[in-house]
Amino acid sequence: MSPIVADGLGLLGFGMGTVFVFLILLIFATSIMSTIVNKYFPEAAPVPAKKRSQPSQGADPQLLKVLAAAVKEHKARQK
Amino acid sequence: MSPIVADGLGLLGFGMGTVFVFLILLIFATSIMSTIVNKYFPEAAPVPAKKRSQPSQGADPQLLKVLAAAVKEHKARQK
Amino acid sequence: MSPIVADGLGLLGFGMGTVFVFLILLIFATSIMSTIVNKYFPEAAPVPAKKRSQPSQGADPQLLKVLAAAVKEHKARQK
Amino acid sequence: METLLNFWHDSGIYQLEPGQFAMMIVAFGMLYLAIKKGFEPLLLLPIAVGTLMVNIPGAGLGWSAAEQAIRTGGADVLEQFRTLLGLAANADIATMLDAYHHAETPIYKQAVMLGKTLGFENGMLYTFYSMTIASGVAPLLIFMGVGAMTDFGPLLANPKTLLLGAAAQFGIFGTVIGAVLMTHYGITDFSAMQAAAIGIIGGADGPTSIFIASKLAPELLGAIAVAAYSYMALVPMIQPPIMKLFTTAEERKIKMEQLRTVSKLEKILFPLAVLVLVAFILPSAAPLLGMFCFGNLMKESGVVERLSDTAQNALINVVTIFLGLSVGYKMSSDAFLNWETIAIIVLGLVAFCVGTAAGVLMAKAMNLFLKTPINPLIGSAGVSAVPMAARVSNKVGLEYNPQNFLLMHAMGPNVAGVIGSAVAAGVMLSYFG
Amino acid sequence: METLLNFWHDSGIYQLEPGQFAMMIVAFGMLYLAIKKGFEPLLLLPIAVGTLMVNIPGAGLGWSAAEQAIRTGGADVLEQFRTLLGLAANADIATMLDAYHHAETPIYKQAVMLGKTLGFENGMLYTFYSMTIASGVAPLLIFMGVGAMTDFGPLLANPKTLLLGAAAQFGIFGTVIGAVLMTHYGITDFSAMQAAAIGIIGGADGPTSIFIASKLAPELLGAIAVAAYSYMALVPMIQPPIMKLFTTAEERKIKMEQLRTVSKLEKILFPLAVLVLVAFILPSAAPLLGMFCFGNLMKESGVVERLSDTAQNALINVVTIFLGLSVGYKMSSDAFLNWETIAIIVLGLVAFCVGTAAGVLMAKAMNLFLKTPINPLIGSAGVSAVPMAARVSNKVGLEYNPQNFLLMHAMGPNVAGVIGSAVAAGVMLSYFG
Amino acid sequence: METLLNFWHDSGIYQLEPGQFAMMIVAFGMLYLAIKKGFEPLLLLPIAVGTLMVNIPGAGLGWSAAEQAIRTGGADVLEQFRTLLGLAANADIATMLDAYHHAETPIYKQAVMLGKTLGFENGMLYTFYSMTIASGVAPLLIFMGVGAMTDFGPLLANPKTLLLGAAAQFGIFGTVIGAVLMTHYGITDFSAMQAAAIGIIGGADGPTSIFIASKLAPELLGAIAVAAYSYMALVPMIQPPIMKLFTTAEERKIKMEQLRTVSKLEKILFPLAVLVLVAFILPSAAPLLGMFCFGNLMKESGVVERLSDTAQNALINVVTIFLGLSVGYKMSSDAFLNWETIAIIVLGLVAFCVGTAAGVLMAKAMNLFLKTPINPLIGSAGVSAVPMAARVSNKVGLEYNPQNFLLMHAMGPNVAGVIGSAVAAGVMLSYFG
Ligand code: NA
Ligand code: NA
Ligand code: NA
Repeated sequence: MSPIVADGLGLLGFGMGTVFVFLILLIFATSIMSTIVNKYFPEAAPVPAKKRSQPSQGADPQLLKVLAAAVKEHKARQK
Repeated sequence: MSPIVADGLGLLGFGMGTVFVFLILLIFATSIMSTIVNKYFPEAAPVPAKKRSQPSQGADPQLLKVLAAAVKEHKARQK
Repeated sequence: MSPIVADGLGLLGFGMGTVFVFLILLIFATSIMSTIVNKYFPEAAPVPAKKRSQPSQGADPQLLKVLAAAVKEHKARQK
Repeated sequence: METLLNFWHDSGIYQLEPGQFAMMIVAFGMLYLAIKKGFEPLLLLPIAVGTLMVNIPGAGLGWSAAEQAIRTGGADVLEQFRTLLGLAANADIATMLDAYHHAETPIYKQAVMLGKTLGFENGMLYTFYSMTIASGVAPLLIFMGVGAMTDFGPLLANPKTLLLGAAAQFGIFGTVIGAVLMTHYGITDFSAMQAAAIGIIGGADGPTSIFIASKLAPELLGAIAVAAYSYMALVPMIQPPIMKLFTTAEERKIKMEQLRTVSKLEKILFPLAVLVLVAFILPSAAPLLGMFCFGNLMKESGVVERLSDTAQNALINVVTIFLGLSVGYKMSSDAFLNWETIAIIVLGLVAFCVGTAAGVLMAKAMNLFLKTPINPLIGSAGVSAVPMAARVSNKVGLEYNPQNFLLMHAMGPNVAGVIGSAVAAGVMLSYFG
Repeated sequence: METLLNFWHDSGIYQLEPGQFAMMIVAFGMLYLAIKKGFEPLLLLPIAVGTLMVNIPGAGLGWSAAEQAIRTGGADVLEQFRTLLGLAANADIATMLDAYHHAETPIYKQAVMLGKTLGFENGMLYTFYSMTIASGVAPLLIFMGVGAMTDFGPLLANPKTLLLGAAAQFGIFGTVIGAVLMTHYGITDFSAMQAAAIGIIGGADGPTSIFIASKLAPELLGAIAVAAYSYMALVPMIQPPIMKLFTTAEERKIKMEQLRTVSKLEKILFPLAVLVLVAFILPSAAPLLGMFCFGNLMKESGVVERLSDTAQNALINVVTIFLGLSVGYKMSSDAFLNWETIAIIVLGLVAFCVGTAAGVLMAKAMNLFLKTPINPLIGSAGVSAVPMAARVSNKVGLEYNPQNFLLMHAMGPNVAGVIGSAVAAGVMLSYFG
Repeated sequence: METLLNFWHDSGIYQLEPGQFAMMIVAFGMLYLAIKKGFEPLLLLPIAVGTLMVNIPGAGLGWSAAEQAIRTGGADVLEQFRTLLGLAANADIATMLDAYHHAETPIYKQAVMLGKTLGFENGMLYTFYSMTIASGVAPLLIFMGVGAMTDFGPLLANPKTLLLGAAAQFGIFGTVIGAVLMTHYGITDFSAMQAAAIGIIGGADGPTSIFIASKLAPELLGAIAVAAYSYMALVPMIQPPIMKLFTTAEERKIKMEQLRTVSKLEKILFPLAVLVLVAFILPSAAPLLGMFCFGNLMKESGVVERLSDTAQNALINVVTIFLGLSVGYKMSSDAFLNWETIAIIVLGLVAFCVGTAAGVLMAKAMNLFLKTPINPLIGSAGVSAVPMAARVSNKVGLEYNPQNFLLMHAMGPNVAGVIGSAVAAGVMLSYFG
C-alpha cells in the first residue's frame, strides 16, 4: 500500500470515527440536557427572555417616528 | 514614604487637580458659549438644521394606513 | 523645452488621447451591445429581475421588511 | 513614436496571454450561472469579478510586492531577490518568479517583506486575500453569521437525526479515497493534503471548504471554492435521482409526526454543549465551531440582538464581498486551467452523490432499530447546503405524499450536516497539523 | 495503535489542565450573569465565549505565532528561539515560554515575527486582540459610537453639574491609593501602573478601562474588564444604600426646576469646546475624548446622519463583537486565577462606592453656595455608567417624592462623568508616558 | 514643584506652535463650511476633525512609531535611529526628524519598523492613514459603493454623451499644463508627478483625487483633498457663469426628446463592457474602474441585493469616516500652510472652469454633426460631481425654457465624467508607473 493510500484510509477511519463519536456524544448530551431542562426548568426560563420582544400595547409615538423615518429612507433608496 | 505610595499620592493630586481644573474650565467655556449663542444667535442657527429631521407637516393618510398595516402584520408575525 | 513642460505636454497628449479613444470605443461597444440586446433579447431577460424592485401596488413586501426591521431595531434600542 | 510604442506595450491587448483570455471566459460563465441561473450568486458573482480582475494583463492586482518587484524592478532590485532566493546572478525573471512561487515559507515571507521594504506594493486582490482568507478570518466570520441565522430547534426536537448528519460526511472521506486512488493510479498527482482539501467539497459547506483549502492546499483554493459553491447550487438537480435510487416508493411516503416545541433554554444550552464537546474531544475544530456556536448563542440568548443582527447582516455581507473577490486571486490561468481542476470537479460531484446516498442509507439503517420510522428522504439533507437540501427532501416527499411536509424534519439533519462537516474539517487539521 | 494514541494525546480531555477547567466554570458564570441576570450582556457574553475559547486545551486560539512555534516546532525552530531569547541550548519548552512571555518589548516583537517568518500562525484570538485592543482602535471606535449616542443637552442646560462628574472621579484615584497601600503593606504586589489601571474601574466606563489597561497593565486586562462591566451592571444595587447613607430624607426630596431648552448651535459647539480644551490642557486625553467629541459632533451637526447612524450601529456592533472576544484572550487561567484578581474585584467595588459617595457629597457641598439647591441624589450619577446611574438617581428620588423626576437632571452629571473619567485616563497616560 | 513644571511642559498651551494654531482655525473654517454651508459634509466634517486632532500639540496622533521614538526616546534609541538614517552621532532631533521624513522608501519603512520593534506605537491618525489611504483600500471601496449607487440608464439611452464626459477631462490635463508652467516660470516648484496629482482635482471626483494623490504626491494630499471636495460643493456657483458665457440663449433653449427605456440586460452588460475595455486598453485603471464596475454589477444584477445594500450603506459609511479622519493626518501645518496650497486652490478652480467650458464646447461641436441637436448646457455635467453638476444643467436650462427638463439628459455625461476621470487617473498611473 503506497503511503498516500495509507493516508487516505487513515483519514477515512479517523474522520468517520471522530464524526460519529462526536455526534453520538452530542446526541447523548443533548438528550440529557433536554430531559433536565424540561423536568426542572419547564418553560420558566424562556418567559423573561420572550418578554423583551413582546409588542407593547397601544400606539407607541416613538415607534411611529421610527417607522416614518424608515419609510422615508426606503423611498429615498427606491429612487 | 515608599516610592509606590508617592506615585499613588502624586496621581491622586495631579489627577483630581486636572479633572477639576479641566471641568471647571469647561463650565466657564460652556457658560460663555451659551450666553453668546443665546444672545447673538437665538434659535436662528438651529432652524435650518432642525428642518431636516422634523416630521413633515400634515399627516399623510395613506402613509399612516401603510404603517398601521405594517405594524399589524409585524405584530402578527411576532406571535 | 524644459523636461517638466515636456512631461506636461506628454500627459496632455496621451491623457486626452486615451480618454477619447477609450470613451469612443465604449460608445461603439455600448451601441452594438444595445442593438444586439434589443434585437435578440427584447425585454425577456429583464422582466423577472425587475419584479424584485418594482413597487407593487398595495402592500410592498420590501417596505414591510424594512418596517419590520425598523420596529425590531427600535425596540432593541429602547431596552 | 517610442513613447507611443511604450504605451502599446503597456496596453492589455499586447500583453494578453491565451490563458488569461480563457479565464475571462470562465468568469463570464460564472456570471451567467450566478445572475441568470441563480447559482449561489452571493459568492459566485464576486468570485467571477475577482477572476476577471486578476486576469487583467499587466494590472498586477494579484501580485504581491515581491512579484511586483521581480516583474518591474531594476537591476539592483533583481540582484537582491536573486540573493534571497539563492539563484545564480544570471537567472532570468521567469526563473525568479518560479523560485519565488515555490519557495519555502520563511523565504516566501521574507521575499514579500523585501518587496515592501523596497517600496513596491501588494496588488489589491493579494491584499484582500491576505487579510481575509490567508488569515482565516473571513470564513470564521461567515461561520459566525451562519450560526446567528441557524435554528437548532428541529434538531433538538429530534436529536437522533444528528446521525444522518454524521453519515453524510462519508461523502467527504469517500472523496478523499477517490482522490488518493487517482494519484495512486497515476491519473493525477495530488498530495494527501490536497486530497483532503478536495474531499471537503463533499461537506457542501462553502466557508468550510475555503477555510480548509487555505490551510491545506491554497494552490487549489480557486477550483475548490468554485466547485463547492456550484454543487451547492446544483443540489436540487443532483440529489433527487440518488434519493429515489436508494428508497422504495413506500419508504418515501413514511409520514413523520409533528416535532415537539423546544424551549428557549434548550436552544441556549445547545451551542454551549457543542462548544464543550469540541473543547474536550476535537480542539482543532475550535475556530470553526467556536465561531459558529458563538453566533448561535448570540441569536438564542436574546439579550444581544444588536450584535446578532450585525453578525447576520452588515458584517457577513462585508466579509462576503471581500471573500468572493479574494477567491478570485486564486483564479489565475496557471492555477485553474489544468487537469487537476477537471479532477476536482469530477470528484466534487462524486462527493455530493456519495454523501447524499450515505445519508439516505443511514436513515434506512436507523429504521431497522427505531419504533417510529423516519422518512429516509430526510437523510439526504445531512450533506448540509442549508436550507436547499432540506427543501429538496420536502419537495421529493410531497411528490409521493402531498400531505407529508418533511421540511422541518429535514432541517434537523441539515444543520447536523454543518456540525458534521466542521468536525470533519477539524479532523483534517488535526491529522496534518 | 500508535496513531490512536496520538489522537488521544491530541484530544482536549487528555490535555485539559485544572486551571482551564476552572476558567470554563468562570465563563459559564459570566454567561449566566449576562443572559439570565442581564449584566451588560453586549460585552459579557462575547467575553465569556472568548474565555471558553482561549481555554480550550491544545487549540492554541490565544497563542501568538511565537508561542505556536515554541510549543509545536521542531529542534531547529526551537534552536532559533533559544538564540533570540538568550537561553542555553538545553532550555526546555517551559523555560522558553516563560522567557518569551516576560521578554522586553523588542525581543517579544522579534519573537512573534520570527514565528511568522517560520510559517507559524497567530491564533484567532491573538489576532483579534492585536487588531482591536493592542492597537487601541476598538475602544476608540466604541467611544466614537458612544459620543454619537450622547445628548449633552441636560449638561448644557445646567453646566455646574460638571462638578459632580469631577468629584465622582475621586473613586478612581482613591482606589489607586487603595491598591498602592495594599502593595505597601505587602498584601499584593501591584506596580504603580497596575494600581492606576485598576483605579480606572472606578470610572464606570468599560471602553476607557480596557483602553487604559491595554496601555498600562495588559496582564491584568481580563480581570479589569470583567470587574468594570460587572460593577456597571451592579450599579442599581451598589449605589442606593450609599446614596441614602450620605443624604437626609429632606435632601432627597429637593425638587429641581425644569431644565431650559438648549439650542442646536450650543450642542454643536460643545464637543468642539471640549476638544479645544483637551488640545490646550491635556493632549494625552486626545485619542479618547477626540473620538468621543467626533462622534457627538457627527450626531449634533445633523448634516452627516448616515455616518452618525453607522457609528451608532453597524460599526459599534462589529467592534463590540471583536472587543469582547479579544478580552477573552486575556482570560487564561494563569492570568486570572490568582489573588490579584480577588484584590481587583474588591478594589473595584471600593472604587464604585467611593465615587458614588464623592458625587453625593460634592452635591451637598455645592448646596452650601448655591441659591437654588440641587438634589444630592443626582451626585451619584457622576460615576457615569450611562444611563444606568441616572436612572438610579431618578428611582431613589421617586421613592421620597413621587412628583420629582430627576432623570434629566441626573443625565448632566452622568455624561459629565464620562468626560471626567476620560480626563482621568489622560492624566494617567501623561503621568506614566 | 518640579513635577508641576513637567506637567506644564506637557500641556498643550506650552507646546502650541503658531502653525498648529493656524491649522485649528482652518479646521474651524472647514467645519463652518460643512455644517452651515453644507459643503460636502460627509467628507469635510471628518477631515476637519482629523485636522484638529493632528494639530493637537504633543498628542502625536499623526506620528509614526519612528517619529514617536525620535521625539521621545532615550539616548540608546536615538543612537539606533542615527545609525539607520546615516547621521552623525551628534545629530539633533530636528535633523533626525528631517532625515526621517525625507528618507528613501526602504529606509523610511525600516525606520517605522525599528520604532515598533523598540516598543513605540503609531499614532491613531497615522494608523488610520496607513490602513485606509496608503494601502489604497478606502478610495477603492468608496468607488465600489458609488458604483452600486450609479444608474447608467440615461447614458445607455444616449451613449454619444460619453463624448461630453471625455471632453470635460480637458480640465484635468489643462490644469497639469498650468501647474507645469507655474514651475517652468519659477512661481512654484512642482514636480511632474505633483502637477499630475493637482490636475486630477479637475476630475471633480473626491475618491479619485485622494487615490491619485496618495500614489503620486502624498505630501500634497491634504490640500488636494480639501480643494477637490470644496470645489465639488461649489459647482452650483462655479459652473453657471461659464455655461452662459459659452452658449447663446437660443442654444440653452434646445429641447431634448425623452430618453428611451433601457432594458435590465443592457444595464448588466454595461459594467462588464467597461471592465473588458479597461482590461484590454488601460490595465492601470483596473483597480478604480474594476471596483466601480463591480459595485454597479452588484446593483444591476439584482441577485445580490444584500451585498449591494451593504456596499451603498454600512461599508461606504464606515470607510468614509476613516477616510476623512485619515486625510486629516496630511493636514499638518508644515504640509498645508505654504504657497503650494494657494497654488493648488487657484489651479483647482481653473481646472473646474476649463472642464466645464470644454464640456459645453464639445456639445456645441457635436451639434455641427448631429441631426437632433443636444442642449450644450448638459456638456458641463461632464466634469462629474454627480449629481450636482447634472442638477446645475437642469436648473440653468429651466431658467431659459421652463418646459425643458434636462436632468435625465445631463445624467448621461455626468456619469460618463466619472468614467472619464478614472481613465485619466489610469493614464497618470501608467505614465509615472
Ligand atoms: Na456538511
Ligand atoms: Na466616569
Ligand atoms: Na470627472
